[in-house]
Amino acid sequence: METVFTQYAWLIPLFPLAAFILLTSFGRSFKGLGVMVGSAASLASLVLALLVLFERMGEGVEDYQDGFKWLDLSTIQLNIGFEVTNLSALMLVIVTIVSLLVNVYSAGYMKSDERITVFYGYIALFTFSMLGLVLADNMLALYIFWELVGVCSFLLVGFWYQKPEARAAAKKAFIVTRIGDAGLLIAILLLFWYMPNHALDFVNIQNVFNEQTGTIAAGITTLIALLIFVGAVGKSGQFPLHVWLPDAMEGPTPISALIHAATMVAAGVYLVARTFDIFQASQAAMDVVAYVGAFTAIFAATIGVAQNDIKRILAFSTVSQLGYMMMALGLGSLTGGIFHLFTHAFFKALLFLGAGSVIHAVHTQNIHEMGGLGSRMRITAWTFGIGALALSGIPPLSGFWSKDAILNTALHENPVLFGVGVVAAFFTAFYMSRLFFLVFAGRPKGEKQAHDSSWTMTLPLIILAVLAVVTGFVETPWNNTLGTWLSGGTETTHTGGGLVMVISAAVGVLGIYLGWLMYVKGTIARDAVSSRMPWLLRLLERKYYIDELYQVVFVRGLRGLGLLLQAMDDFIIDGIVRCVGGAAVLLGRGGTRLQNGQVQTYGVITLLGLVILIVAIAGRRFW
Amino acid sequence: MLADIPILSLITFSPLIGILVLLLLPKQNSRWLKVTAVTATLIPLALSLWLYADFDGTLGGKPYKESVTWVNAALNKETMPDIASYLFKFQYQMGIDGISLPLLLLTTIVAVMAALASVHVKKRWKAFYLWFLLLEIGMLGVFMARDVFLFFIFFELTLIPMFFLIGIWGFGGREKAANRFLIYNGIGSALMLLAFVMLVMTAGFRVDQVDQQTQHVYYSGSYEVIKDNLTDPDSFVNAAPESPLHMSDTMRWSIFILLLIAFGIKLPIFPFHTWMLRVHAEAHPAIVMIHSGVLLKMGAYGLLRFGVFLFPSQMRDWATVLAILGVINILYGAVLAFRQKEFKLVLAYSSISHMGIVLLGIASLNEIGLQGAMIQLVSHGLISALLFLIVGSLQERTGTTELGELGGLARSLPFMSGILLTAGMASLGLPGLSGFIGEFLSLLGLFDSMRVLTAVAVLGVILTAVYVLRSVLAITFGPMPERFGALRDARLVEAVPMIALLAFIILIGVYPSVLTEPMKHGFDALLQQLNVKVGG
Amino acid sequence: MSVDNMAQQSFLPLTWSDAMYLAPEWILIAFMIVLVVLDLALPRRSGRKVIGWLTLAGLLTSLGFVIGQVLDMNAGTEWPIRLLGDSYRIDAFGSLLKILFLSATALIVLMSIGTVKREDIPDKGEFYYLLLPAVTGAMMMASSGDMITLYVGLELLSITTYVLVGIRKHSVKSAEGAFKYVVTGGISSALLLFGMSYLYGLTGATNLGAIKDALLVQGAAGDIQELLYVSFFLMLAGFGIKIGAAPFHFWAPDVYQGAPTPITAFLAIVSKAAALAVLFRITFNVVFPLSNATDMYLSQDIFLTILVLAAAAMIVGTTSALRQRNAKRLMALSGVANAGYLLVPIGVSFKGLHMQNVGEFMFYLAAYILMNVGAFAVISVVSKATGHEELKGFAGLYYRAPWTAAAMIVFVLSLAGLPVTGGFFGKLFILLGAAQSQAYWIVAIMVVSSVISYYFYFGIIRQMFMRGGGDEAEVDMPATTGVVVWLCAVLTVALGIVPGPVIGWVNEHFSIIRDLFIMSP
Amino acid sequence: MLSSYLTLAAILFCIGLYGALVKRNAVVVLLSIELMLNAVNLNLVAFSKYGAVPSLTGQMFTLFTIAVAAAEAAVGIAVLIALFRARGTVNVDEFDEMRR
Repeated sequence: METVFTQYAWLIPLFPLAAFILLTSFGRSFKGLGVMVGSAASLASLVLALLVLFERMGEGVEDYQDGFKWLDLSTIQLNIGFEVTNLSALMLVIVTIVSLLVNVYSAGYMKSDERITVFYGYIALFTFSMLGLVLADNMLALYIFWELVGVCSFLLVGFWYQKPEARAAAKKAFIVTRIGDAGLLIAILLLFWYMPNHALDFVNIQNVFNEQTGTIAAGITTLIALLIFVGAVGKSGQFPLHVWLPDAMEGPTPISALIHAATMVAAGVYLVARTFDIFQASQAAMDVVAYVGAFTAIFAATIGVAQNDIKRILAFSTVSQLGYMMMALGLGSLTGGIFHLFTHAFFKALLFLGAGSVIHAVHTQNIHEMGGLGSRMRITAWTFGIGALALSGIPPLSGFWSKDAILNTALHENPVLFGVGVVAAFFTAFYMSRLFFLVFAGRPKGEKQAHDSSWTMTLPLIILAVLAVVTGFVETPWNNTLGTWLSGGTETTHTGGGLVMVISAAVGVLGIYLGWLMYVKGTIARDAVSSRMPWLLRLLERKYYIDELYQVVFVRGLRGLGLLLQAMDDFIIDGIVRCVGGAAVLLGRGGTRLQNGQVQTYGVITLLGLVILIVAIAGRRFW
Repeated sequence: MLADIPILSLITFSPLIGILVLLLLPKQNSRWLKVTAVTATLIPLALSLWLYADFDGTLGGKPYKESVTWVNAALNKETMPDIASYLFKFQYQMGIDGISLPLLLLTTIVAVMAALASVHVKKRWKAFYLWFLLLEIGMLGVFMARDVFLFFIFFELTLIPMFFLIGIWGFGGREKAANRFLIYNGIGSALMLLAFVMLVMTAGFRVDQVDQQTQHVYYSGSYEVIKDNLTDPDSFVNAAPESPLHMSDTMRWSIFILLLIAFGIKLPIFPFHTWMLRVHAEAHPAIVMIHSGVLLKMGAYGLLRFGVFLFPSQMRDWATVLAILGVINILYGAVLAFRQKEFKLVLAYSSISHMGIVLLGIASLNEIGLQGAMIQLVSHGLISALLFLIVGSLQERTGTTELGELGGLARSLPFMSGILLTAGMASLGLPGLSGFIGEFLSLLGLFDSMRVLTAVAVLGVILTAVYVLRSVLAITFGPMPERFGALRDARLVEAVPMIALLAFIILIGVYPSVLTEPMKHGFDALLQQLNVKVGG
Repeated sequence: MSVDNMAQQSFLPLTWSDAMYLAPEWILIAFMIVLVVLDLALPRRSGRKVIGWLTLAGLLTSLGFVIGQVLDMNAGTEWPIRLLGDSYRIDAFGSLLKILFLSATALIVLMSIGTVKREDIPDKGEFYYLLLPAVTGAMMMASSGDMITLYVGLELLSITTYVLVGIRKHSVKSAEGAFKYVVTGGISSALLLFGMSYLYGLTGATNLGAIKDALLVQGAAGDIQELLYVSFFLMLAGFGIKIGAAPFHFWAPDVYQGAPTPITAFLAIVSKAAALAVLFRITFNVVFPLSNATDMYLSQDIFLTILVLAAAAMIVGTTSALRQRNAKRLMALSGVANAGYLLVPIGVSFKGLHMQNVGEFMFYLAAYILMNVGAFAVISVVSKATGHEELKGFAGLYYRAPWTAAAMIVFVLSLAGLPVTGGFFGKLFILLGAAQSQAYWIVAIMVVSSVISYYFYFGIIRQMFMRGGGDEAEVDMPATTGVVVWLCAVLTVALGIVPGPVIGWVNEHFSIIRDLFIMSP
Repeated sequence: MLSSYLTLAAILFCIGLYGALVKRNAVVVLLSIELMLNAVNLNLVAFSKYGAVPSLTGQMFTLFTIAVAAAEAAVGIAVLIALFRARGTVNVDEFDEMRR
């Protein structure tokens, strides 16, 4: 089949880039430019991405790769190029859809902000970087965009720069992901020196690791895989580098939806999927991925139960769901991971945008200060509900199918992790119902008259809600479209049959029911657990004290080291310098002291000098 | 056609035009003095860009070589009747190659920007610009001199103007800073001179057979002669140990270590770094642009030119030492930068940290690493020039560079804050900006031979992010003190150099081939000698 | 050699034609006599500037003759002229030095014409014409091939300078300086002579060539070695005092401070250089040939001692100057360090292919003269404006006299050995020579002491450019002094940019065998 | 014979040196220097007569030394007189106006 649009896939990221350049150059002069330009660019990208996707859906489509020499040294070359595979085509669509919707949504949400063009500029830059990341045909190019999305995330988290919390959160987001990036960088260095011909492109990586020819030793393979995973851990907020993601909620809510829910944080998952062959070559690495993912899933879900900030709950939910995806990948199910990524992108974006709509209306993020909004903000409530149900894994919404795919794999591969997944699913459903009921049910609080926002904000909600409902059907027990398409038909999900579906749906319903009992019906007291085990609530509220631990170990540690080195700099190194200088001065002062104005002293010194010379030089010959 | 004119000398001495014009101008007329000075720095920039356009990487710098005998001091004419001449020969020799060219461009660019940044100079403009242009001559000469003593002369020629520029136009502790600068660099250049003298008197020996009977026997300061002698296995100095002209390993090592220390002070390498802190903090920001942007690079350039190229085997033996020093530089600089309360000191320690990366690139001794080191040099030159340009403008407005007193300036100075943030991002090695390329290639190169050290160095990448963000965000983000509300954002004369520098940073970051193309074959001969297989 | 031979040699008559070769010296003496008479004849009240100009004329005439001789040397075959049985030699070594002495003295006289005032120096006439016998003494030293001539020249120089140092009769400092100089000078003469007397006793000769021959004959005997050591060390101490090398330099700061500034310059340049020249002759004629004798460490040890003295002078001179606040004392200590540099070409001896010593020595001496005269000229002007000689008198000189300050930068850079000045190349040539002789340790000490010296040399620059605010006294630069300052500055820079012609000229006219070694007749 | 002359001269030289370096009276200091010069003369004359290579040159040298020493002493005394006028003392250890 002719690949017309695929050849021009490189244009997709360029629209937002052009928008970014336009907005940074002229944005200050034209206030209204941001919305128009940003949305138009995203739309253009979306259209092209969709065309590419449709093209990919045809039969027997080859992966398409093209690029140019970026850095040409006489011995080696580094290239930058793009590659369109089914996976990247899918990601392109996800990114452009969410980006477009967030662009539209922000027109309402950020209307009153005077730096709205800057905001749109940043979003455009982010979209460009994210699309670049998706399209990158080799590790280096991917790393470049990987860093760029990190920076955009940093900029947008710190968008309200005057708030000290925003500043701290932005800093934290950047630095923590940077730790992961360091791992990724080392992985790239390793790959460069171990790959034949220093090839860094995914095609070659795939070939080398697939063939199992032992070109690269097993230990090194594991090391490379783990280091790549370290990068993914940082970006996707997996334990123990998850700490930045909840704080990143200091950014404007549309950003949380775009970057910290749908796209960028999923980049880690995408990275693992993209280099899946390396992981598959090393069982140890796969295990690590699976266990870290599973642990993160349940770990974050439990924290989510005890949070009171609407966005933070969603953030921990994101962490938890990303853990799910990682677990799926670790268990060898590429389709499961990507499928969940796909569905999650829409329903989580929906939830965030819904939350944004709520925050926009009530000007608070504390769920205990909300309540009864369901009647006043119908669209928001309905769409949010759909999102929450999807997240909770209630059939037939998309989240159910993707979670089911993962749990199926888990049951097959590792029953322990299956258990973990089920428990996490229960907690997920519970905290979502807690959130939903506290916000939308019950009596209204606060005097403000909350109501739905303008169409720019509600339209994206509706579209996303639709997507959250329908996207799950691309991969169901009866329909393996996605799996076949993604993995070339080698992989099947939903092998577990009805049992898993039942368990999965049951824990979801159970979780919601429990939430309903506690927060609507009141049959179970809200403090039923916390009154008995206050330490537990506290532990969860403080997120297992991980932040505090890091504060003590790393921040204080660095400060202490700094103090030590500063002392060394000031006293030892500079001290030695001063000593040397002092010695010269002292020597001079000695000479000056002899200069006492007495000519006879000078004579005596002359004589002494003569004697010393004679003794030292002639003396050694005679005595 | 460029090869027909003495383009290298023209570039080097073109600031003299400015000096002459400045001398004729009255000293109160600050406006015209400034215009003249900036124009004068544009001439070498234009010429060097022309040279860049004309430069062919495969030829190296051969077409542009200039050579005139400067001093021909006859040695004893009596004792050697058969020999036509027995000389100490010392040449005005200029040359350029892939290693000099990027630094030459860096110098001319930074000089223009610094000249523009000097609008904040408040007194004695005439003298300021005179010294400034003299300094530029010195810097340009350093990168093109191809005779060890000519190199030394240009090297010293940067020292004297710098002393004045720091000592007269700096801040409170300027005299002390100038003194420190002088003494440290003086020691550095003294050791360098010592090494050069030893080098010339051992490896500079050359016999030119004129005809059957007569020979020209001379000691030469020419870089080429010395390099040929040292690296050609058939040369005198590599003859059997019994030969009187044999150069012992002890001698080679002594010279090598002397050079390492001499350039290590300039670079600066870890224990020799304290002098530059005060210079960074006390000198006028426009001068620090030059200092941090170009002068530090002379150390690395010297290390490459004389350390690596002349003593490849010593270098290979000590590559690990150098890499360890580099890692120490990176981490030490980063940790201390994290601690500083004064932005200029943060940048000073950050320079130490970034120069560590250069050392890593050099220590890798393969093409990737060496290119990385070169790019890192240029990149750090541009970035630190940009950062100090902003520092100058900030200090002009706020009167302080203490991190604790600043904050939230993104509100009143959005443009400058944006540039500062971008510069910070470049400094911490964000892809798409020049810092990343240098860092990445250096690490990539070193990784081949020293895995663990490189991994440790990567830690520095994290720490860099920590201290850069800490300081940059402390200035631009957060609540803004009341008194900074009415500050005016960058004027045109400030904005132009900022944008220009940023443009270069982005250009190199996006398309590094602009730098690597001319450098491409610069390391070929060296690599052949080192017998390092890259790409195997 | 028998007594009779010696007697015969001693009575060689000085013919007319021989005497013609002494024209430079005659001219100086004639001028002096005329000027003494003129000074007496002139009315008391009238200024003595005319004597200054005439002194200058005498020096320049003499200089012209010397240059004529040097230019003649490569053409004629009769050179070197060996008068009175080699006790007085007209050769390139001596004549090149004479050129330097005469030019230096001429510059000093020119600089004095503007600055010397009657209130300060009552006997201005004496001041000028006493310089003539002093420089004649220096010339005799440079030309002497015999210990007697050498001694007479030395004393002629010394005794006149004793007077010149003390010429500010009413100044306690001047008199005290003169007294200290007399005592130290006397001790120095005594040590020198005592050493010479042993050398004479061991060889029976006072002519350097004859001494060498005698020592070469007896060299193997070895039993005279101890006495030879004593003799040479005493002589080294004697010369060491005159040169101002550490640890024999302590008189220098006091005497320099007491003397009128032009005389300080004269002491720092001509006195020092003349003593170095003599040391050069003696070591290379008497000590160097012994290096071939087996079982004789003497030669090696003496050269080593000279290098040790040089090193000590560099280190002590530079470190002592670090805290010095008086300009002239600072220059004295700088002179000590420079004496060290100038001793290096002597101390490294001829070794292997290195025989460039004289060229190095002459070049650095030329540079040293220019920078020192220039610096002293500026100091004299500045100290007259401020009324004291402290370094802080230089404060804000940039505001008061920018061009003078600019010239001073040149001198300071040259003194510190930084390019592009004569001082840089001078030091570089010496360094190269030392390195060629593989005396790397002295190279190291040289460069390190140079760096230490930056501190105090640049201290002057700090005062001139970074201190003061323009409320200091006006600086009045007399035309003649200005000419000297600018001549020195321009020539210093010229030496730094094109050192080739100078060192080439020296090499062209100087031949070691012809001009340095005194061969047996 | 020679050695006794030499010994005498050496002793004389040392006495002179001692006097020059230790005596407070400036006149004595100048005299001591003369003593040292006379030791030299003694040496020269002794060598001239009894030396390994006897020659007249030594005696000639002595004549020069004597003459020059006289001149030196004269100048020395003159300087001392000037100094005495200014300071009113001939104590060497008080002549320390200039130091350090």
